[in-house]
Amino acid sequence: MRASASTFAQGVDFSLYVIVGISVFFLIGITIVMLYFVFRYNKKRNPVATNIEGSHKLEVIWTAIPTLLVMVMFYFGWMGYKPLRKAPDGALEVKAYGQMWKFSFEYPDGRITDSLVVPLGKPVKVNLVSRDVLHSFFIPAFRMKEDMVPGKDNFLWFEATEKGRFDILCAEYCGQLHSYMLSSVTVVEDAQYEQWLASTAGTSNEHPGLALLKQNACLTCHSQDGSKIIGPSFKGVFGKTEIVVTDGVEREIVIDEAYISRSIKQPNADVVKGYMKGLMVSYEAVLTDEQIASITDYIKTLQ
Amino acid sequence: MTAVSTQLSFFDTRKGLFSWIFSVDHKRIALLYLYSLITFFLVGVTLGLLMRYELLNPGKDLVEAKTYNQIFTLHGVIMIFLFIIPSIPAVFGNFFLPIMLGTDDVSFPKLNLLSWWVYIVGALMALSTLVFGDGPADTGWTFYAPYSVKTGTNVTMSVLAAFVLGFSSILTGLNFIVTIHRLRTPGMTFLKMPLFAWALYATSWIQLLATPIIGITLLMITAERVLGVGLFDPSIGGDPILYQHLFWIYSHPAVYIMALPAFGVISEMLPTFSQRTIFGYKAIAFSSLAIAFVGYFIWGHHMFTSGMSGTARFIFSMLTFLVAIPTAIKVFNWVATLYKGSINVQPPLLYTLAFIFQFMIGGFTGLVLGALATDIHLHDTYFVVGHFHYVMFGGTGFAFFGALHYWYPKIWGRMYNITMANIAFVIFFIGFNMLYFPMLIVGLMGMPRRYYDYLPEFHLPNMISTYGSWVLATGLILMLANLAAGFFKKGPKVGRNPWNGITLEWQTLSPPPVQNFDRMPEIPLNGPYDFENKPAIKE
Amino acid sequence: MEHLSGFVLPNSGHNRDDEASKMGMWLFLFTELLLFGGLFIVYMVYRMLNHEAFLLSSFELNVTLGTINTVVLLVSSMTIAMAITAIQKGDKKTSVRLLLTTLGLSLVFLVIKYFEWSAKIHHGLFPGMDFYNNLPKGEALFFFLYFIMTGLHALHIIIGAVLIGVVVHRTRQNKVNQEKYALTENAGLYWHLVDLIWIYLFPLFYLIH
Amino acid sequence: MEKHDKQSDHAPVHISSYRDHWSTLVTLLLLTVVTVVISVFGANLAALSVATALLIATVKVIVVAYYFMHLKYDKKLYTWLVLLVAILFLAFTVLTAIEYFNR
Ligand code: HEA
Ligand code: HEA
Ligand code: HEC
Ligand code: CUA
Ligand SMILES: [Cu+2]
Repeated sequence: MRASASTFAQGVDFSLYVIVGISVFFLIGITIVMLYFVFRYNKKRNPVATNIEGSHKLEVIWTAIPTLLVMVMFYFGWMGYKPLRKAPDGALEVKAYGQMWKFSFEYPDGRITDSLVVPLGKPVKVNLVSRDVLHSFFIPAFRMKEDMVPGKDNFLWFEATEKGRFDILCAEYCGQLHSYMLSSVTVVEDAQYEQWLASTAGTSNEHPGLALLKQNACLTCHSQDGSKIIGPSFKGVFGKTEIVVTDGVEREIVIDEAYISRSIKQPNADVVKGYMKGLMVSYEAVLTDEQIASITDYIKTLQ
Repeated sequence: MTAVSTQLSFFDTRKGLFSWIFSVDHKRIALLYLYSLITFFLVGVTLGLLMRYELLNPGKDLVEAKTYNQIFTLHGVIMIFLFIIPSIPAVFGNFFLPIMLGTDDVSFPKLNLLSWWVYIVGALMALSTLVFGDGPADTGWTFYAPYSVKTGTNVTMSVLAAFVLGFSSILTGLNFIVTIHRLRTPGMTFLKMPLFAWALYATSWIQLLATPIIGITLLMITAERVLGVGLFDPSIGGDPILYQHLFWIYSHPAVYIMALPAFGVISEMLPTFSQRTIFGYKAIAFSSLAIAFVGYFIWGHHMFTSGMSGTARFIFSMLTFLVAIPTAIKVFNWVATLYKGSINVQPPLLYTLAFIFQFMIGGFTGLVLGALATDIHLHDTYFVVGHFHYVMFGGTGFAFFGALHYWYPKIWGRMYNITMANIAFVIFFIGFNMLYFPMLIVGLMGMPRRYYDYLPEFHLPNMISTYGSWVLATGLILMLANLAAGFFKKGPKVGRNPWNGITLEWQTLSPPPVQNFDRMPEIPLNGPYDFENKPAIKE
Repeated sequence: MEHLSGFVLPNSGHNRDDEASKMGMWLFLFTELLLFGGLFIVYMVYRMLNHEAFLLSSFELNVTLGTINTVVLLVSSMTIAMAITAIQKGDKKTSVRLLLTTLGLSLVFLVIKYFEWSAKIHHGLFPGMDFYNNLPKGEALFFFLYFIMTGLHALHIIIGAVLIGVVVHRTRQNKVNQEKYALTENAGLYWHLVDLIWIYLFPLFYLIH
Repeated sequence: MEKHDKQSDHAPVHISSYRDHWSTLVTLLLLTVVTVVISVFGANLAALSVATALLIATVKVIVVAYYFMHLKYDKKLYTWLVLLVAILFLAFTVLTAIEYFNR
């Protein structure tokens, strides 16, 4: 098992040990008894069988004991789980977005990151938002998981107890690159966290359009070097003549600003021939017109 | 007695393909099912081996991500809807239920034939996605909305195939219930029925009362794809979680459609190879009904992380633990049946013992998943994959092969090579555990399922697992080759009762004649497993 | 079938067994009930989540036509029940007449339904139409459910009507008669089921007010 | 070959009279009128209306099943089975409702 690095890990692991403990006891016990019977009452040793119809006493015993034991298991399962659903007031709130196939995080101050940085020993509440299909936000080291459901606000919270970098995995199947939908959470000392908060994001001198493409996970589907991932590559796409399918009818278009803007706002209106409809979701609510212009600007440079 | 040897077996009365595919004889239909099932099973298994090969190392070994996703979906759909749900009822239920009840056919023989045809149509629809449209669905066998509505692959056809297969399942269930109510031989009360019949009775009720719900749910997915708007779409006020509820309202009871017939088979083989009555007949019979009943109310345990309300999580988790109790009763009674028996260790018994062992592992991992705290961590990881292969393959799959070894001489009138069967079993057993046990470990480590590629720390268990799949395949090929011999009329002929069994099928000829019996079947005095008053069986 | 050994099994799946066919029919009805049951669950959940919208949309439906259709179905249920009484008494002529009345009423139901549907479609309320796509949250769901549920119900009416047609034919051929009327009974059971479902559909869609 | 005719393996068949059918229909129509009246004119019963509507519908269904569908005169087995199915469906709805009520 992985490191246990949150306050829940203990409760979860403990209920695991209880259930597995009882289970292994019965598994081994029953198996040994079974094999012993097969050996002891083998027809060589016991040529004549004795008919025993059953025993009420035994039936009662082996109904009662498992009933008791499963209720014990249930109890520990419930106790280990209960704290998971009650986020303490005053927890640091972060919004996590899931979209095909990238997580991104929005901090209270509006900064958007690809991976999570949290302070050690402080409760953090993560509000889960899906932009397209189901995803699941899974941190094995914290024993935490909750689905991201479009149209529904889910959350989870945790308090890290160990410093370090832990994987975040997507645990609900979400399509082609589900297994590459990874991120990480870095747990740091308070002071370091403050420092990180103070540092200004996006100090790099990349094109703002490229920053937007990265931020919005466009690059998980669109390459910049001409290779085909899920969607068409951005390389040389501007000004290209292309065949698109509109309402089931093929037509030829030349890619210009308006078309790119339309592709981003209503990706399913014109579907590039050879690609699947419905994969790309509308970014109308996510990107402003200026941002789209900036993206278009950047795409123009990829010739 | 008239000259018995002049009785033609059901194989020999009529010849030719049409005499089979349009036969209303339950025995022929059972074999039609067997052959078609094995064919689809082999396709599913091949897909399984491909997946394992892909997962041998991190990164790409064989196929692209999208292909991998389509492979596990098709693997799941085939294994669930084409193999394991029909398996024991449609093959051994069809063949032996009427014989065990002392009658000559099911209540609606034509409907029985229809259900096979519907099955074939559904199967062809499912497989047609390999050739037509935009390729097989890549959604997982659960078809969760909204991905199943958005993806460009041929989900519509796969979903409709599952819908059609549901019909076949319903027809079989309906037929069995009526048969059990109407056609028991005089003197065979419900409480003198063999336990296999009881298990099928409970199963049939699940098939009948759960399947329609998935039917309508899958139609809603189809409607959504065809019309472009739908009931599970949040933008018009819908809720994707509702889909999951409806799906699991069927699909959880469905896991007992897979498990109960296997319990029935085990309850037949144990008395035969212990040569004594079953321990706790009533407890075993009624626990089947209890499992079927409670099984309806625990579907929510598949959705503990979906954002369901806390109250619902509490209730569903508690109810989930309740199904363990009737199952526990069964296991204890089975083991007690070995006590003071006169045990004859034969291949079917080996499968029975392996079944009990593996089903326990599967069941106990089920309990781990049923507990809230642990399921939050383990949901949708390889631990779940390990769990369900243990119950479905290690449990029902082994019961299926056990049943095949058990009833084989009755069906074909010949015996396979026992030594060979034992060797194949050992390899099969080792391979199985080598393949699936590492999945439990890697799941605890946190590897999610439906992963085309994985982090390097998961490498070792995955490697062992893949090697295990090759061992398993070897065992399986040996087993099938051994069994195929009888099919090709090799192997020594057997009499009516090679295992010294007591239920009615052992009183008739092997293979049985068309009307099942060549003389009036006699039921034992006190219940179906009353070995002390076993009717004498003359050849 | 030959019985070489000269004995007959007391119970055979090939015997005529009217009780078995009735039982089979009931079991089949259970599956139908749960098929609609799935939709009723969807209805319940969405009504819970979109209470106001469902109320508003229900005013779009025509209570008068709904009520007339309810009465039509109830009467048709009676006529088919009477048809069974008639055949049990050996009165084939009356039985056929009552069956034909039932058939006629089923057509009346379908015609009324047709007008209701076309009015809705005319307003663009069918899923996928422009007007539908711009409906507020919840209302769109209501109409989706309305079309799916009444549509599936209408499909059952059609199947039931065909079945009744078969019974009429068989009765005329004397294959259904005073001794042998399981088919009439089963058609009756099926028809009543169609009625039962409508009994719930009617208040749930038309009478939310 | 002799065939076993199973039609008569239980008590003589009960034949409902035409009059019974008429009275059943009248009951059903009355109940229909009640529902419509409550829902259209009894707006102040608002909160009760779903419950009452479903209650009346259920009464109607029982009447249809009992008389038209002959449950009353058939083997008790059928009544039990119908109840079983009803309970099952009720349990599905109640469990689902619990989930959504407590969201
Ligand atoms: C044959 C099929 C089968 C059977 C019989 C079972 C049996 C059980 N299953 Fe399993 N299950 C599946 C097939 C099956 N399952 C499948 C296919 C999935 C995954 C679906 C998907 O997502 O794709 C799944 C997933 C699944 C989950 C969801 C996991 C997740 O996705 O997060 C859960 C959670 O509760 C669960 C629980 C159980 C339990 C408690 C039982 C119980 O019935 C087990 C009871 C048995 C025992 C307990 C062992 C025997 C008892 C004794 C030896 C006596 C001693 C006992 C005690 C002291 C208690 N199963
Ligand atoms: C009964 C059901 C069943 C059976 C038998 C199997 C058999 C196998 N399964 Fe399973 N599997 C499922 C049901 C089953 N599976 C389901 C439901 C899923 C979930 C899908 C989803 O996520 O949507 C799944 C998912 C699944 C995964 C997870 C995929 C993922 O999440 O990424 C993997 C990974 O390794 C796997 C592997 C295998 C292998 C290697 C085999 C075997 O192939 C092992 C090798 C076995 C043999 C070599 C035996 C060959 C047998 C014969 C030739 C028999 C002849 C037949 C008769 C005599 C009748 N399966
Ligand atoms: C889930 C994968 C995915 C993501 C994420 C995605 N796209 Fe796309 N995109 C596609 C696919 C598939 C197509 C082709 C089908 C179509 O036109 O809808 C496409 C088409 C396009 C086109 C038209 C290209 C052409 O050749 O005509 C543009 C422009 C575009 N996307 C921009 C973006 C931008 C900007 C983002 C991020 C804000 C983005 N996409 C995110 C999958 C994706
Ligand atoms: Cu996102 Cu899987
Ligand atoms: Cu389950």
